[in-house]
Amino acid sequence: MSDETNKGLLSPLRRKLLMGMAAVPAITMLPRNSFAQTPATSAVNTTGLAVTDTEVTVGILHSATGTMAISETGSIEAEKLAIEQINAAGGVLGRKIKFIQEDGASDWPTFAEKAKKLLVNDKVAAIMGCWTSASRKAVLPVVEQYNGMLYYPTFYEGLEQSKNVIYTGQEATQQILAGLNWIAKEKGAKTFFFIGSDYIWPRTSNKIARKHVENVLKGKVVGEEYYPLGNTQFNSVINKIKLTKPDVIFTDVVGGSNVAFYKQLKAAGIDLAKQPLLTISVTEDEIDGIGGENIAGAYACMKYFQSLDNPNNKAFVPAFKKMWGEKTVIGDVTQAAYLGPWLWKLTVEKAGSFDVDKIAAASPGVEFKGAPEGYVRIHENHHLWSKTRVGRAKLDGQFELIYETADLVEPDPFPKGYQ
Amino acid sequence: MLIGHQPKEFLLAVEGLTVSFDGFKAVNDLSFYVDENEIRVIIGPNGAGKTTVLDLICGKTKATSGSIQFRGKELTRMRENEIVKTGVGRKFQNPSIYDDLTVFENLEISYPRGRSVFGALTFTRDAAVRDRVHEVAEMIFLKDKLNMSADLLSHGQKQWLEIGMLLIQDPDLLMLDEPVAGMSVSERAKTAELLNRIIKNRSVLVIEHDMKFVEDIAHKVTVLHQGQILSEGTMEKVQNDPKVIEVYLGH
Amino acid sequence: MTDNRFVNRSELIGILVLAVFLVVVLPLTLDVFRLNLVAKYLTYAFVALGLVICWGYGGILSLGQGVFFGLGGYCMAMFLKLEASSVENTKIQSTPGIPDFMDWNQITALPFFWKPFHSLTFTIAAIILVPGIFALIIGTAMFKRRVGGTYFAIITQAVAAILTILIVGQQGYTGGINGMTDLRTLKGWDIRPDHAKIVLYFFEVGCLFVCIMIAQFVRHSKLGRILVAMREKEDRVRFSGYSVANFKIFAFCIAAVFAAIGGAMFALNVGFMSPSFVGIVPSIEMVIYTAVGGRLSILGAIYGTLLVNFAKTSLSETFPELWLFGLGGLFIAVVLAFPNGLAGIWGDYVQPRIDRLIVSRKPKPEGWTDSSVADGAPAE
Amino acid sequence: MFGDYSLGDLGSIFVMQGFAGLILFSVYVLMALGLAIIFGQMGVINMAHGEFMILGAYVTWMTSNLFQTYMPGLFGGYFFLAMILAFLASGALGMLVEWALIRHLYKRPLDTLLATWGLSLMLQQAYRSVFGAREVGVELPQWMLGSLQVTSSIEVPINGVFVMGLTVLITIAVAYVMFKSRWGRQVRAVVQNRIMAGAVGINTEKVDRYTFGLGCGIAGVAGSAFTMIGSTGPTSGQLYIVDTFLVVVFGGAASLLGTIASAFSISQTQSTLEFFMSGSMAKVLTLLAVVGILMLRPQGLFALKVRK
Repeated sequence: MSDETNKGLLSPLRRKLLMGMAAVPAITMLPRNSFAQTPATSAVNTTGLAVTDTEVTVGILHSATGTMAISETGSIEAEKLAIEQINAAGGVLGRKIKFIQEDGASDWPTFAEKAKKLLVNDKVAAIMGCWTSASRKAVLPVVEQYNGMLYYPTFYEGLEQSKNVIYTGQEATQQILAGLNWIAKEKGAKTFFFIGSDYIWPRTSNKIARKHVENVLKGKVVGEEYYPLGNTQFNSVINKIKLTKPDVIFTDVVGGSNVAFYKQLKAAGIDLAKQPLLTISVTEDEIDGIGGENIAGAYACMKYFQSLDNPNNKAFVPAFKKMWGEKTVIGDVTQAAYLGPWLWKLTVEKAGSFDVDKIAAASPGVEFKGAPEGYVRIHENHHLWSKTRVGRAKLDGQFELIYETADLVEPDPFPKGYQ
Repeated sequence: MLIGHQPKEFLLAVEGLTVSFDGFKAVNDLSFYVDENEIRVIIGPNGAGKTTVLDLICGKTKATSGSIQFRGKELTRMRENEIVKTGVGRKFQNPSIYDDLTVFENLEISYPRGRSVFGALTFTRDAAVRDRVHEVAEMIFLKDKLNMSADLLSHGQKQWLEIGMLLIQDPDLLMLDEPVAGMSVSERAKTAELLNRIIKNRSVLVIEHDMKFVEDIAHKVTVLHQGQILSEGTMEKVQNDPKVIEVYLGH
Repeated sequence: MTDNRFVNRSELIGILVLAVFLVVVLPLTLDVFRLNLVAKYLTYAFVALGLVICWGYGGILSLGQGVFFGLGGYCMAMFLKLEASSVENTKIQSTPGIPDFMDWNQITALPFFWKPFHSLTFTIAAIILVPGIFALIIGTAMFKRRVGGTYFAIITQAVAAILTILIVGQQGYTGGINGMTDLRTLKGWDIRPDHAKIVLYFFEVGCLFVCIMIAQFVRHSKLGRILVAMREKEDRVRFSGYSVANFKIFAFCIAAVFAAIGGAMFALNVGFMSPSFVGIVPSIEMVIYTAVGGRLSILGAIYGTLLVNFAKTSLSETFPELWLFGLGGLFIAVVLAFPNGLAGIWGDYVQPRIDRLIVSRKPKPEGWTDSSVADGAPAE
Repeated sequence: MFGDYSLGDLGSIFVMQGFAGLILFSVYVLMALGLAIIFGQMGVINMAHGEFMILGAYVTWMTSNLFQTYMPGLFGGYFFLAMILAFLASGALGMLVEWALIRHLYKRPLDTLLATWGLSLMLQQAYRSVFGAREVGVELPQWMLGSLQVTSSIEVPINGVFVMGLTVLITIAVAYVMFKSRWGRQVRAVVQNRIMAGAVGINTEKVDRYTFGLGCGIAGVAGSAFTMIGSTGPTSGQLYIVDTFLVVVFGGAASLLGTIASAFSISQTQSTLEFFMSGSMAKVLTLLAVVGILMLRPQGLFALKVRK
């Protein structure tokens, strides 16, 4: 899959280096004045963005209200943390980041409207935002028309690539394929049952998974079911699972439906310790609602778990909890959202400019060594190189890392053979 | 029971009419006939089924069985508005007028033209309409109140307005449910005068409790009791019927 | 008692003031972004206008106006999406020339019911006819059987729920929950740049005034009075020889068609369409616009829509948490204290004072009428 | 569809599928009972019904936390206390709402719909402010988890059995209260003739308030039961409202028996359809069938024919 690997990265020397880097966000850096030369605003901002000699404005655009607020709160928190850490470390090109937060209210047109407001009225240099595919699809034409820069955190279905978007989450193949390979090998799985919420991301993901199961793993998909968003009755599909006895249940059920699904699964006597279940939609955030006892034993395929044992993450998790409370949990998307402001900062510094065109051009190749998930790099297609990891859910709501790909997986938003 | 039998000579022929509400027969195998230009009064104790009979004729309630023929047309299978178009008009027990509209508009709405949706859209208030409204308003003593909002009328005036709304339809059969209930003595006298004027050239079916009033206007009286006819005939005959005396007048 | 078929004097003034406000004041004071927002709000005003006739006058509360808004919007969006999905634009897909979401869902040929939407004429006809006929079917089934009031409200709500699930579920044909995004051109004319937004705004305002005039005509015709009469004493109307059901069906259909025009305007002005306007929540929100403006006032509905939406935008910008409290409180306050909304407050408190002022200043009302329309219009 | 399965498999599937339908049926009945009382008996359209349910769910969640922290030994039994508390909390809120809002609107049923919708928005935001936007998970006592092994291939989830038992109990209790108790007679008297009921000495205001409170309280118990199978979040209640109203209307608004029959037919239809097609389409077809039948028979399954 990934021809280009980064073996050098894993050398002990580099590891030590990384450890040093990881401390950066957590430790307050030198006062701003110590940055001797702050480049002139006219030089770094030629397109009239909201950049002054001391400040640069970015937008945060998520749902603070409505049904999606549940999921997007974590992203807002992560982005604010990243901005605070960047400011504490001296800002971007000597300028403090100021953010304007807008509420997409779980309503796609509102997202488009607010994105337009941020770009046209507030002239923000970048937008950290969106969560669902639908909100991104609504915002995409706006950022393209007004030439903005969007950092989008969620793992998503792929089939998209834009000059104006950096996708800090995984596209579908990055998330799914390695996990399927692992479970097929580890559990000898041949038959799969797919259950998803009824919208584009689960359908596309399952389509890719099906092709992979049938063509690569030479297995069989014995069932594929979709339920409306918010559905809370899964007894029928659970009966079908019992009937077809698949080797693996593969799920991409989202939101509140998850709670009902896992509770009913458990109540129906399906023991996840014996019946392998691989989910690509449950992070630590969702387990908070599902309850660890209902999902313990399930495998999740992500790129980040809160329990990851690396120096970056060991600095990140306490910083996050310090800012947002001891009880908060950090899921995959929250971590990806945290990458947004950092990647933008690094790109601006690489380009030496806030201009969107220059950032878009400079993005490929930008590395972030302080990422809680490890090391990430932006690909030419504006997605991230990142690892795929499989974790097993524990009773306490955390995941135990079971498997990770040896190398970074190349993002492939338009996967050949999977369309 | 002779369903389909058409006694041409009658304006209204009710035969074998039955309606039951959850097993309770409010009207039970009722038959009666009304002639052209006849004034028929229906009396009976409370719960005898008087109002239900009117409801059945005008289509407000659907009959369980039986037939109602008006000029040879079967009414039980028609919708209310079609029944109105064949020439049956009905006044309700409580004055049923449109409080939010003026007296003029109340009468205008009842004017028998532009009753379809597009007819109503293209309806114009021409001289014929105006003249007819003024004519009827004069008859019901409301000529000087045409532009008044109807909710400002007194109870008696509301009753007259509703009668006026029926008159403007010019029905062949006029059904009145307690037209003088709740009226003052002077209003009652005026109403009787009004009724005597408007019953010319049409048949009238009246429900009334006021015996004095009944005696004044009735050609023929039908006494209902428990959904069935107890007695029928002239006021005199009915009043002397021992069955009637027992259940009704005797009280 | 005037016999004017469209407007009386005070209504004429009201309409002129609204026209000046929408055509002169707003375009001169707002930037294109805000003007485009107003255009979006005004698309709901079409729905509110329909609800005045259907709910305010006819007493039929539909909680499914989003269905018609959506049908109109989707018809328009289908046309625009087809134009945006030229082979040239979609060459990256495995099947070029079909909308992107179809390609994502392994559909390899344009479904038959999409094909007519290549034609703008057909699309315009469909925007009016599809919702109109749908409303006719629902209306006939319900009103002929005397289903009304709360039952009708609940059933329309269920219809909205069904259509939403259907649109979301059949994403290969409808774009699913994402809706139809990235609409670009209308007959080759780019609808996205600022100048296009301004043109579309004026076009929409023009359509709105056509609808206002139709509503005025209906209201001042005998049909308008029958609707009022029906709301009060349905049986009396029936026994005056009218088919109450037909009048209700008419009111419901006209509300549906207005809503559909609004939906089509939405697709044009906002550049996409999604199932989030079809469901129950938007449908009820549209009812509240009408209630705030005054369910009996044609112009009130438009001001109500603008006001609630301005409040929504500004409140949710500054205090997102307060917004739902505000909206909820507004519902309750309007229902409990001001059942006739802004128009009721205007009519009860403001109008009488203005009248008194005018009367005391100008003793001769005859001479006043003509000049004041010219003088009294707010100058820019 | 059936070709791949053995006959024995099929048999047990039909049993389990029937059981899945029964659980759905219980859910519908629990949701609809409170609404049937409020809508059927009082004519009030309570769009905030779902939010009253969710209040019950939150109360259950708080109770379980309380037990976990202070009385872990008694955790197994917390659920019973939680249900009582849920009933009281939702009922009390219901009575407050009746006093502040509903009683002014008895003559305008459509306006109760709008006002209670406004109320539901405010409650949702209140939950979000108090409990946070995320869903909360209610931990169940151990004895409620798992399933009963009936035969080698038929398993019955325990919490499902519990929900069904609860449904039966609540239904019997409601039927008793409405049809056998003195208070139930008063409620029915007020429904049939408010003025007369007042004249014969029934305190109609009090009856209204308690009826509304009872309906909301049952919603609270339903919410409490839902924590066993569903999720608890600020907007979870909204998901149920359309289904619930359809159940009540389909059953014939004034009839408790109708509500039960309608819940049964809707749930069995949906769960049967779900076996043959995707969940989305099953839902669409079920709702379409209900709406279609309502168009043909607007009075619902069970309705009294009376002179209006």
